Amino acid sequence: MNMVFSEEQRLLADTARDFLDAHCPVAALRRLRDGRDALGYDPEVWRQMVDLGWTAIPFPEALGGLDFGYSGMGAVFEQMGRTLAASPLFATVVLGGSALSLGGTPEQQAAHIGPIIAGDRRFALAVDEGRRHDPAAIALAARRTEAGYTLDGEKVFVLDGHVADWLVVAARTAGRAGEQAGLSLFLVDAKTPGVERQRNRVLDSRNAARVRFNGVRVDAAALLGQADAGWALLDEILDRGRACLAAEMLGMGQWLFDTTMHYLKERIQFDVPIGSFQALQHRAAWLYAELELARSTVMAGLAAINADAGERRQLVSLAKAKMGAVLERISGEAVQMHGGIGVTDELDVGLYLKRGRVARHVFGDNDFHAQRYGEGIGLLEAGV
Amino acid sequence: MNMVFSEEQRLLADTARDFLDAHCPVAALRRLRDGRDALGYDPEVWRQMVDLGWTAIPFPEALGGLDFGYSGMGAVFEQMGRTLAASPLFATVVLGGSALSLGGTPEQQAAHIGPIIAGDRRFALAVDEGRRHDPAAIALAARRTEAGYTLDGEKVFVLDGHVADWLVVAARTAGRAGEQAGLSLFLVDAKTPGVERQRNRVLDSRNAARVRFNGVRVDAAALLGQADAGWALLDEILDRGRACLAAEMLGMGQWLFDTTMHYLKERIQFDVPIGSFQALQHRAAWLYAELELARSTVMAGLAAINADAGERRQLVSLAKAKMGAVLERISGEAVQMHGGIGVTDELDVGLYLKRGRVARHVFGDNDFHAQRYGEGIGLLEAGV
Amino acid sequence: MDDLDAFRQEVRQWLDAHCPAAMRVPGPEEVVMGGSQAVFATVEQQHWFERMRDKGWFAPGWPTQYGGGGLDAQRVRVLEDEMRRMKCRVPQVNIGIWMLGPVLLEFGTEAQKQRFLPPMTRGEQGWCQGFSEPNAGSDLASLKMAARADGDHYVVSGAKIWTSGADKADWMYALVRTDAAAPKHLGISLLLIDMKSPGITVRPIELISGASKFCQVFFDDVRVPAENLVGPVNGGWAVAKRLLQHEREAMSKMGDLNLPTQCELVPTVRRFLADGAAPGDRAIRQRAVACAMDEHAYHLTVARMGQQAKARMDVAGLMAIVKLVHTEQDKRKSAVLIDAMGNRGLGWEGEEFTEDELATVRQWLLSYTLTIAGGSSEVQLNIIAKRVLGLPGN
Amino acid sequence: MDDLDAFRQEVRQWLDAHCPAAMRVPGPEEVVMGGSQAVFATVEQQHWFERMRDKGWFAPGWPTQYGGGGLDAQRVRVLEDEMRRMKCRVPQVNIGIWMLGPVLLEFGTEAQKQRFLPPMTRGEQGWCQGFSEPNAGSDLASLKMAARADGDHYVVSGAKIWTSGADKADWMYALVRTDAAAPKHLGISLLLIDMKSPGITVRPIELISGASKFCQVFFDDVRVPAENLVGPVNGGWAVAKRLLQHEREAMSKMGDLNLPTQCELVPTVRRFLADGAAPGDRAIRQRAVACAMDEHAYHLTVARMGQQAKARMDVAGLMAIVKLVHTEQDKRKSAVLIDAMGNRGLGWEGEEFTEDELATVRQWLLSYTLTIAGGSSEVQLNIIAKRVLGLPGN
Repeated sequence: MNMVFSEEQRLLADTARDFLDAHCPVAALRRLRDGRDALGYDPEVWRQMVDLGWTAIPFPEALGGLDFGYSGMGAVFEQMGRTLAASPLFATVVLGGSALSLGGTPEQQAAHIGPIIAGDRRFALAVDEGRRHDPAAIALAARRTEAGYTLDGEKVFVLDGHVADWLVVAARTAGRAGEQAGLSLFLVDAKTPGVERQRNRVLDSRNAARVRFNGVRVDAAALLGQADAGWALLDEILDRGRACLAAEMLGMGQWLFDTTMHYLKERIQFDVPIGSFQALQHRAAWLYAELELARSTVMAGLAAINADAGERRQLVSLAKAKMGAVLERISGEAVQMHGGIGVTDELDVGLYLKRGRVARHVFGDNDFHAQRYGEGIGLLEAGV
Repeated sequence: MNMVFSEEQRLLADTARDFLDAHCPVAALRRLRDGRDALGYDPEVWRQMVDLGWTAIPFPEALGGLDFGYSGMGAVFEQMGRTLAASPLFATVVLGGSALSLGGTPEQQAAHIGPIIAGDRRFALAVDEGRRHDPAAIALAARRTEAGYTLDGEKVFVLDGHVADWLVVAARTAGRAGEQAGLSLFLVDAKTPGVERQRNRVLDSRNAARVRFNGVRVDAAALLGQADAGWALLDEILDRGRACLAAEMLGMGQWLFDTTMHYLKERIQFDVPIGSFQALQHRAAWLYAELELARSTVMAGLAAINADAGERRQLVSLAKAKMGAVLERISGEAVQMHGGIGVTDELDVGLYLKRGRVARHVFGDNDFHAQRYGEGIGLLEAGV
Repeated sequence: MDDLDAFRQEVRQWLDAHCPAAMRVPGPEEVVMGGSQAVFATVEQQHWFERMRDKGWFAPGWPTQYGGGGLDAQRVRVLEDEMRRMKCRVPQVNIGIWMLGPVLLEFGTEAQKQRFLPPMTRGEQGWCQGFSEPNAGSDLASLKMAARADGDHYVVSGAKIWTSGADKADWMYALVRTDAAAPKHLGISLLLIDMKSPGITVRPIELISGASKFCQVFFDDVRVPAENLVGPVNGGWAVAKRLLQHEREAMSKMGDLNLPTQCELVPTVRRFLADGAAPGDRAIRQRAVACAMDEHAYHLTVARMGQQAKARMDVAGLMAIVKLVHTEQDKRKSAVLIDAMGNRGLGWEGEEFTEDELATVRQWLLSYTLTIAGGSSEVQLNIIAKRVLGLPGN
Repeated sequence: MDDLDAFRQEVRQWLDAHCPAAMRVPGPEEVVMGGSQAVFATVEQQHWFERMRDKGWFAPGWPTQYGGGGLDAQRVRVLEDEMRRMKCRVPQVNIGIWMLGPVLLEFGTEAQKQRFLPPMTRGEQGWCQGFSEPNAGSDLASLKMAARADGDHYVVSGAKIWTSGADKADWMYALVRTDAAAPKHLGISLLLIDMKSPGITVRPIELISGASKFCQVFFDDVRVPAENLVGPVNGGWAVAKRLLQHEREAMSKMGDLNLPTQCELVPTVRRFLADGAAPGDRAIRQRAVACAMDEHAYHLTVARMGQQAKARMDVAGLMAIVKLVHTEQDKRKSAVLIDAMGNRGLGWEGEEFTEDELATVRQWLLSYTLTIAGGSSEVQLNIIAKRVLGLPGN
């Protein structure tokens, strides 16, 4: 499992860092938030990301991509985490793009991947229906009709759901909620009658929407992958998302850590820098150790995207859980070590705390992934 | 819930402290250990404890006791914890005595409580059969015969099991392992044919035995309390034991804490007392806070022995779990803060670590009691 | 029946007759902040405020000549006990009375007492405390706000931060630097500043949890009469230390505010987890049980502290851990709640989320503030290590 | 094929021909401790020892004149890589070679090299390290063991502690105080002491986990020839620092000992929990999962360190956390195992318990030692804070 960036990936990361520092610093997110921007991202910045080739990174060359894989994608997401950059890259390229490249027919791929790479079409993945992530619990019904399928049900916390042109919808075509079998994925044009979307105002000032499907009719060609056997496909798409979220969280954790270390060296109390207090030093040293441990899991998780499913599941869950736990700890310590200023909206630390909470939740929080990992090593029985 | 010792209880504690310092210091346990003493306690010291009236503390005056209750008993056990005093007080008076005073017929009480108070008869309570504490799982069978009952099965980790004159045996007379219903308690003379006892050499150098019951016949008068309905009685006996164990652990925790604070002030490294290092100071301050929190739960647990069963269960489980967790933490920190000397057999700290591990285990460890508490507040479903 | 018992009877009867029933149960209303901008949420709140004021019981232990109740220490204790027993709400929050007043009585000139105490006991003047500065947090004595003597005035320049309620207060008692050349503890004075003085700008601080009562206050050549200086010039540090000794008392009064418990952990977790189980819920339930046990231990400890105090046992050690334990537990508890809520705990505003859900999210964010404000956890740990455990300084 | 590749081929063939199959798998046998008291558990172990010795590969990089292999650094690396790849066990443990030898080569006189190096490379002399003292733990430089000059001898008095293997060693390299008046770092010298000298008493230390390899060594006017001093008089601190730089390397060799993994967490927990469930088992399983994840992250990090080193990236930061993380994780892991075992984890000796169970209990107790020995966790944290994070001294 290679956990060191290649020369190529390092170059990608450096470029991303320079670009984001210049064009998408934390102040950009603040502007989107304070202006209650309807889109939730800056289309100008998005266009530039497309021009930099980020939308092409994970796709095979045959589909017009750069074939840089998920370690390359992770390199970019880590940098996006550093500046809390908001963009459609995650929902459109990682989620929508993976759904198509892993499950799409040649026709579906031909129709959509070009526009995705060109930055002309946005996607969203509609999975969760309940309070916490639980793909097996999907109940949204897709009933077979003569012309295709009719979708009825509701999805919550759909990232970019309100701006997406197309939705990838995980639906139940057989079995009962709680079963892995019986799921199918569908490609649904967001303008289809019966699709109702409502953006939520959430903690990280980004995009999440409730999406209702009221008798939404799609034709048979909307099916992505095999009917009733969508679980493995969904699981693989989600793992790509989870790995990229972990990479983003790594960037956030590193920023919080660096910023806090800087503050410890600069802030004077009792005539000395507070970083000279041994109690803070030991806590800082532990944060460093934990962050390095988490970094290893994130790098391994990204590298495991192309491994066999069993290994991929373990390493991705390890990365998401470990990075989530470490980010929670670092966020808390960053706030506490900054003292009073740390809890003001003026300091950026709070924005990382909030985005961190959302990123930890999406596609399974620490508890979800510890459970999944524990089942994988046979220490926990399956189920909730 | 009174959590402050009365004048009377404080006097009891002071007397106990003076007596134990003089006659039963940690060195006494060391002697029993290194001499591989067969009895596991010093009969001379035990005789003196009897003379001090400790065996009479919890019994009502009508039964010849002092009626000082369990707060009084706790005051003594806290002091015994301070010096790791080994004696039959726990198994004989707290467990055997409670079985008789709560469940015994007047005849049974008349036959046994006098000798117990006089220090002439030792008891043991035989409960556990498996790896971890689980009274509902009792499987040892007591079959009804014409003359009484026949006991078949095996008990493990029976405290004082190999020295006891009488055994209180929790057995199944109905139902299946895992059910609370169907349990009964029996008073069994340890010399009854078919009783086989084997002392184990355990971590804390005290007494624990495996006891086998091979077709052990007892008459009907051996039944303690009601047949098949022994659960509530057993539960109450166990809670008394748990509360006293928590008190003993409190004394151990306080000794470890005091000893470690003393060391922090005395031990010089880098030309200053190590207690001046802020990282250790903060950890010490947390230990203090945790120990005080645990002290409150222990005092409340002792006071709750006579409360209604629901409140008693919650407060006793809270005390055993919280004190167990705090003792684990303090033991670890005491070793670590003592550095190299802390891991030598020469220093007493290691003896507290070992006894602490056993005391945490007996009659339910932290996990058992967190589960029991969680069921009590309706956050965890019953079961394992 | 001795005098004190008779007084207790009298207090009971008076409270029973004058404290409205609605003021004897936890209520959702905001507490009345005493001062010219006091707002009453209900008529009962206003009645209770006025009756206590007219009785002189806003400051029951102060001399009657300053509008106090003129009670001796024993009687003040009886009154407080009875109010607590009957669960009467504190009629107003006023740090002027709770913190500044006792210091004025001890260090103030007669003219200062005459001028400042009566408006407090009438609940007409609200006070704020100007201690912390942007570069003087835990290290309070490093404060820099300058007060330069200019004839019979001081000219004050600088800034204060974390001033609770500065936007509503009529006056501020502030620590200022009157001698920049002296060692840091020896150049500080306590000055009373009219918040309407020209040159003062108040800016509320927005926290990560949203709007707050905390403010930043800027002083741009603000002229303050020299007669407003309390205690000796450059002797303000001793006065401030005295004043902070009353903080604990004030805190305990805040504890008697009879507010509804902010968030009941167990029923809240149960409610959030009721809608079907998701993978990992079990672990969340176990963390919630751990939090519930910790909280239980905390409440028992507070009760034990009361019992020990009653038995005249030392409670200094327990007092020293209360704030630390409470706020750190609160942070852990809030985190468990947020975990239990899943995406219901990620809302910021809007109709998607219930008020309850949004409040819990804000409460979670606020929990990060509580381990910092009012003496950070690190300061608490230092105090325990040194004053309670007697560990050597470093 | 260049020279190095040719050498690699040669090494492979030689190892293949000379390293017994039994020495290429983890074995239950104790490792051979080089020295006059070396014990071989199996004939294969002895063969492997003798063949490596005769090849000069106990110290492959040392000059052949001292019995070394005479290989350059690249070739030494190739040999080590190949041994690791083929899982050949380290043929002996010898801190004389691993730690003292390089320092003798650098600082020693020619006579010292002639005298001490060849017996090491022949595996005939075992060494122990006399650094720590009862009152000099983390603060090593405060050591007090005195070496008083007396003609062409030093007379050594004092005590060393935590001396691993002192009861089996032939020689000790010891830090001694040769100038009591100088500042503490400037009065220390490095002295080589024959353990058979009159006046030396060795007492093994019993740990909470039972018997140990650690000893306390007492020196009662022990006469040591002055020619056994390494480096300048009173210049021992610099020599010792140099020597400790080799400790990491030695530690990594210990890592290559190819011992059976001490305790596999997951199968062990599964085995202990297999016999029916008890209340609370679920919580233990979850803690075991958390430990397994932490351990997984640790192993990935060690692997990443290797990858980064290969890519010529900086690994100083990762090196600094390895010991801390590994030993602290081990302590938590052992605690979970003990919890899982219930009363099966409370045994000390005797037939009631299986060997496996007793070993796990001892291992749990030993885990407390590992966060202290070889640089306590606190020392590791200080080092990370200062050297890696660059936080200011206090």
